[in-house]
Amino acid sequence: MKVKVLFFGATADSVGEREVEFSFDESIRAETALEKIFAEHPNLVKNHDKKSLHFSVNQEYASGDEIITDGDELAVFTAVSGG
Amino acid sequence: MKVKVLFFGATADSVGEREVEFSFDESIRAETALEKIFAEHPNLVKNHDKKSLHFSVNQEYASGDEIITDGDELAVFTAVSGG
Amino acid sequence: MKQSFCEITNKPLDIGEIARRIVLPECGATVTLDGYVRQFTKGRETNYLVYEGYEPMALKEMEKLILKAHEEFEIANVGIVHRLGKMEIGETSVVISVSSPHRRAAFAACEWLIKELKRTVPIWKKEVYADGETWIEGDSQEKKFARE
Amino acid sequence: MKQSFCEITNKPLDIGEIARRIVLPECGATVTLDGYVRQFTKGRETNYLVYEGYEPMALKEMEKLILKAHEEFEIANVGIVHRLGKMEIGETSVVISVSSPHRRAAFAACEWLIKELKRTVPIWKKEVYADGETWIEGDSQEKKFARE
Repeated sequence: MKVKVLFFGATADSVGEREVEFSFDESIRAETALEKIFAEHPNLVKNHDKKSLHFSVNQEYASGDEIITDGDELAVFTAVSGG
Repeated sequence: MKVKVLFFGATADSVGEREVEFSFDESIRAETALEKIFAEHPNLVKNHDKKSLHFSVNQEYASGDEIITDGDELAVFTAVSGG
Repeated sequence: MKQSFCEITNKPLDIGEIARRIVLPECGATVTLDGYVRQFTKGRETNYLVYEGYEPMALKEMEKLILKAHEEFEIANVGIVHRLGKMEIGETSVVISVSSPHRRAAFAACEWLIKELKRTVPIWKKEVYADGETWIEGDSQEKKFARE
Repeated sequence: MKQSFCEITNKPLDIGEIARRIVLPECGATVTLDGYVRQFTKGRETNYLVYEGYEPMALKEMEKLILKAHEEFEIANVGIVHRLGKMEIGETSVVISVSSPHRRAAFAACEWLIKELKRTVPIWKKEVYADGETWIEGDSQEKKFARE
């Protein structure tokens, strides 16, 4: 199964891409997916404190317990600074 | 000596004029001037609670202790309701 | 402070124009109060309002409020414009804009200014209904001429 | 509520137009926050800002804020518009307008909305200086992905 992972602002700069595709063999927990993303893009954890990164699944802030399935849209970003 | 007395809104309606001229023989306290104005325009105290009326001397809220002299501009009005 | 202003006019108010006039490079936020004619007050329908003011004294009192706001709050500029005359439902009677480096002071100052304006600035409002009209009396006792 | 709205745009914002769009006959006051680009932040001079957003999620989060504001405050309508892209000093990045029958609720709701928007809506700001640039990181920890 394939999911889309989006990066914005500082995380897009760290990854060097705004959007990547990820494949998993079977449905996994969001937290596990995030660790796979970190492994694939080590600059994310090199440039950012892991604990400071935010994560969304299908445009909702994620707790980590969500189950990721085919076609989901994930995003990894720093604390928001709009306004 | 002559002073100008202005009325606005409800007090102008009570007096039937927006501006009247008043003459005094000598300088007097604002409070005394106000009582003379009330005597001349009894509708002011008939239509309004005396205590609810506000009074200004030369475009400043008056305490009553001001000395009124020739050419001063007085005004009598109800509690303001702008905004 | 140097771009602060107060005005009285008979013309319709342009709130965007007033709000943007007080923007300075050192500011980051402007808070604006737009006060306008409400159709219903305590269940009674208003057709339109008429505002009357003691203009020179009203301007003096507004200037005092602006000076005091600059003393009490960390703000950059204040713009106050009050319209007088006849106003229909929804038309703006007063605009108060406050700019500041940070928004908190602007919110606090703007709220304080409208409260004080309603208490001290000599302007009166007449509500005109289908079957009559009333000059509204404010509930301020504080500026009352001191007797007895 | 029925005239509440949120939008994201790349175009300059017209704060008067946004503020007046939410006026209803039962209202008497609209409070508007105009947030714009400040020249100096902590003593450092900014040349311009670039805002980037996760647009569909940002709109969802703004809608949540509007719903919550209607639950928490006695207000009539809310309008929120955030601009994205490059903005010069003094240009407006965000406008939040709240209308209500009485002004107190509008002040409280507007201040709450901007605080929450800065905490939850996925938009980021890059400050561009003469000698470099930085993506600004918010200080919100509350929405952090829960790990360990």
